[in-house]
Amino acid sequence: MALTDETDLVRTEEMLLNVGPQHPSTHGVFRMVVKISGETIIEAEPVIGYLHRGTEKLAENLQYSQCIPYTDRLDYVSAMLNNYSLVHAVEEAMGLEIPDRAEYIRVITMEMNRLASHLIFFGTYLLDLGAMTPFLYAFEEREKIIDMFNELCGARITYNYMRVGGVKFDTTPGWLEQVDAFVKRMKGEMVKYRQLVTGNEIFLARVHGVGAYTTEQALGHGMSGINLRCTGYNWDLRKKKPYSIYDRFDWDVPLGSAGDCWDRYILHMEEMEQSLRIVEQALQQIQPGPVMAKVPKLIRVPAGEYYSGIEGTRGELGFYIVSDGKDKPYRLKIRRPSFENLQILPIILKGVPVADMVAILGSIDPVMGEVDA
Amino acid sequence: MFGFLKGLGVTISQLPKKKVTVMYPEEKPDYPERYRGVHRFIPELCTVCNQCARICPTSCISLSGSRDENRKLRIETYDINFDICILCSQCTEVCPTEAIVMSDTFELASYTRDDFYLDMHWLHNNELEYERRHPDRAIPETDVQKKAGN
Amino acid sequence: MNFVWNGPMIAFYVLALSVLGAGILMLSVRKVVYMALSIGGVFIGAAGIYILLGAEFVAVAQILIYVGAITILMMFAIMLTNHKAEEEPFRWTVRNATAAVGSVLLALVLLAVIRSTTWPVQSANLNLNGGNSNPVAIGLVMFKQYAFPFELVSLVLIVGLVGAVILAQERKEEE
Amino acid sequence: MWTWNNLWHWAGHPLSWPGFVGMLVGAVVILLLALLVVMYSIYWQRKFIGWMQWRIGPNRVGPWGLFQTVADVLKLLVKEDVIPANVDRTLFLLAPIFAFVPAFLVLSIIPFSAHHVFTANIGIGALFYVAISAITIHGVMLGGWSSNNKWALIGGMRSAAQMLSYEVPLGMSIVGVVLMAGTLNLNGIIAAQMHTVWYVIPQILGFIVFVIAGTAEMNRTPFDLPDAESELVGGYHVEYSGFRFAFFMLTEYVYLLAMGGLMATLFFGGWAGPFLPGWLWFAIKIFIFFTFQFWLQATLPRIRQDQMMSFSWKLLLPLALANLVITAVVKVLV
Repeated sequence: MALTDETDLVRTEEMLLNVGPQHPSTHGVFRMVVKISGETIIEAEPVIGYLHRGTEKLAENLQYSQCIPYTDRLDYVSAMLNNYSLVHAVEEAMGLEIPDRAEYIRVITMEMNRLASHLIFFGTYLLDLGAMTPFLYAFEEREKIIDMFNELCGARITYNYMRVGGVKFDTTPGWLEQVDAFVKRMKGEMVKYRQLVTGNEIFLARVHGVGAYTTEQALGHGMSGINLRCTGYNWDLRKKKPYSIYDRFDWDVPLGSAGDCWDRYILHMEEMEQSLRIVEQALQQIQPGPVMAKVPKLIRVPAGEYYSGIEGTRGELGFYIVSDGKDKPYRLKIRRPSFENLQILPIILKGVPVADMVAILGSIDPVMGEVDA
Repeated sequence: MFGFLKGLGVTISQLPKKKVTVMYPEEKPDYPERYRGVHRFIPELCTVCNQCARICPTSCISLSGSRDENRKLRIETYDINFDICILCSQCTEVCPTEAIVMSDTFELASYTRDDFYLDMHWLHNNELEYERRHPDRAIPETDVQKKAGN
Repeated sequence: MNFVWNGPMIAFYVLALSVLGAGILMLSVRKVVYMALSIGGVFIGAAGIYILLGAEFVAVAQILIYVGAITILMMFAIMLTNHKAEEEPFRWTVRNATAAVGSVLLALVLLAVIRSTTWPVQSANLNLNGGNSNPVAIGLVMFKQYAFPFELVSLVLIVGLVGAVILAQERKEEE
Repeated sequence: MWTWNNLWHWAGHPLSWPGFVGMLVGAVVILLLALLVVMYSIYWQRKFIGWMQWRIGPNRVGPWGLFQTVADVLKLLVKEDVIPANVDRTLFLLAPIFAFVPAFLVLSIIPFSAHHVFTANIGIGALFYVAISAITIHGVMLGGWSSNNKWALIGGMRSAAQMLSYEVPLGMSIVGVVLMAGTLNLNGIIAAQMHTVWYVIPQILGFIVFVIAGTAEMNRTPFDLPDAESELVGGYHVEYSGFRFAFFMLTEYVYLLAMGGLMATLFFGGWAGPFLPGWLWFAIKIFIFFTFQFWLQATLPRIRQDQMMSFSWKLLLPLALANLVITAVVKVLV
């Protein structure tokens, strides 16, 4: 970066700065030990593990259905997708046939949850950059999604809604109409967000060319989701390895090119619009029917090893099940996208000012519950 | 060049918009029927089948019962260690008689951990409170009798 | 010497004492930041004396440049660079003793010169500014009477500035 | 010669005891007024930003939350004065005072109204503001340094760099007005505007530079880098609590008042205006300035520190200089 050359003129004392674990912009209990010279970071070392709860180990002593509430607490801003990823892995392993309506409800809730998660990204990212109003606007819309989820499954954050073979409840009367009204309203809100933030010169100056990395770097660090697509690499599991009923909808995968904070930001915004498109089509196609398949009371996965990954809000969210044929997994490995995405931090944080550190970390959008599992 | 002016326009145009604040302690949010708040418990319905205790992922439920003069199982103690309960509602899902159900009590804060040991008495009181708040959602007395009789 | 106890006189002694006090403080404190701060005090006191002398423009310029910029820059340098924050405790060495004797001698000579000079006695209603307000008078003097020296000084400053940049640049290349 | 002097009953007369008492009372009145304005400007800030964010803002203490800030101030005053163990004690205690005394000092030259207000009618008013406000940097910087906290140090350094570099365009933009009015005296500038239009029209370029540089000088959004909550967790005052923290906050908002006053004086004809009394006009102008600042605060993200520096030196300063040259040329030609 240009900044390093300028600051080379003055020899300043190097300083070890401890960012976090209780820092407003580390998005949870994340800690970074950065060595700074003036305001330029010369070395950054992420420290994780403050939110470790041993989910994978706990799962070894739990039945598959008991694992579901624990997945809520991984990526706590998009719990629906976590729920789905686990039940999807189990269903794949058992070879279950899922009723159509259940799949539609799953897709609607997952995409709505993705929307809610991206709204949090939008709000908190702008908060990191110093603008506070978008945060409140975004949270108000998210509140509406959460209220709908509350009506559907009885919780606002930890839904525990998906079940092996379907979903826990059918929709309440009028719920689908609520979603429809929300989708219409949200399209107007998106226009407002663009006016409020996307054209702002200060915002553009803060994100353009900041924290850029190449496709090779991203792949080398196992990044996925928006953090990979922002480099221009077309990789969306919903298209590449279609699961559920995503092949029935018409939508696009937005791609970036530069791999900087701007691309990541704009991809989040565009993905929100794509999610709205998917929900809209799902609402048109959904038919009445059962929401639960015929599933044995005690779920047993046949012995063997199974992996199934879905496109989570932050990247490839996968559950790897090693089963010995009992009702509990022998080993459950969770591929948490935030964990992989964070690995690139020491590289892209080198040579950036402290202010950009916050912008870069925010744009990678990690959720600590998922990183530490 | 002047994109930030558009942003200024957006914020100022929101001035007359209806405010979304809920005046919380005076005005409580209306939670839907499926809402998973603190449990409520109907002792007459419980058959002491222990399914809830077994399904609970955090093992926070403990209960005991004994047979009465009709050789029917009657619940004696029913405790929820609310410290570790994650409100997943698996217990209500497996309960065959719907003796343990969720309420819309959501104010969980307390000064001591002891307050989080919810015994049968507390849980039953919560049920009575819930019925008082939502008369329409209460189970009719006849239904309770019928289910308890089975 | 006769003392007149009017407002300006009291103000003068208060200011002069605070200037001296700040100066002594600067020499006696051991922490470099405190020294920089005391020198700021000296500058403010000097500005006060300028005001007493009716040179308010100079006073404000003094605060703006010396207190607002120079002292800050000094503190910047102190706070941001690698240095020892405190001086060694004072010890009498030959060098220090020589310096002390020299300073006392200098002070004596200065005092003698000041006492022996006959200062022009100012009449009370002498109009120095020619009826203009302070900044106007300064402007007139600077841009009419002394326009050429003024430009020359600014040229010298520019040369100094460019020289400083070049010096800093060269050092970087050596490394 | 300028005759507003006659209005200030002690100006031009030798210092007498009644005059001295009058000065003292005037100072206290201005101080209390400033405190009141600060309190209610914070209240208005919270309400106004709240409304723009679909919230209702303070509403618990007093009717419509009117006493919220009063309660906040009381809380800060009675709070324990925590002095962390490893701070540079002397400077830590002094820094808030360094920051806050100049803030009140500059109020002395703001002509709040045509009559009855204790304003020092000094000949170099505009320059006085710029010079005295520079002293505040010491307080902020020393506060950050003496806290012995790395975040505070970065905040203090940022603040010093920022205020230092925005002082130059601020001063330059004022010079344009001074050129037009032909005097540095703030009362004289108001009087000069009464004969012509408000200087915001001929000096529009200078006005823009003034508002931007003034916003930066006050460390307000989008130039709130020194106390950037999301980066520096509060910046230079991160270790302060209780009434020393209140001093820093007070400084910030008194400068808001002073800057508003200066802007109204230089560009909007000060207390001059039809129908309404002078002090009311002045209050209205300052209120609009406040609201504008809060509006910016609600909308804009924060600029980065290297962009902030280059913005000042590479854009604002040339603009201010261009404005100066244009003004001078026009003044000579017309």
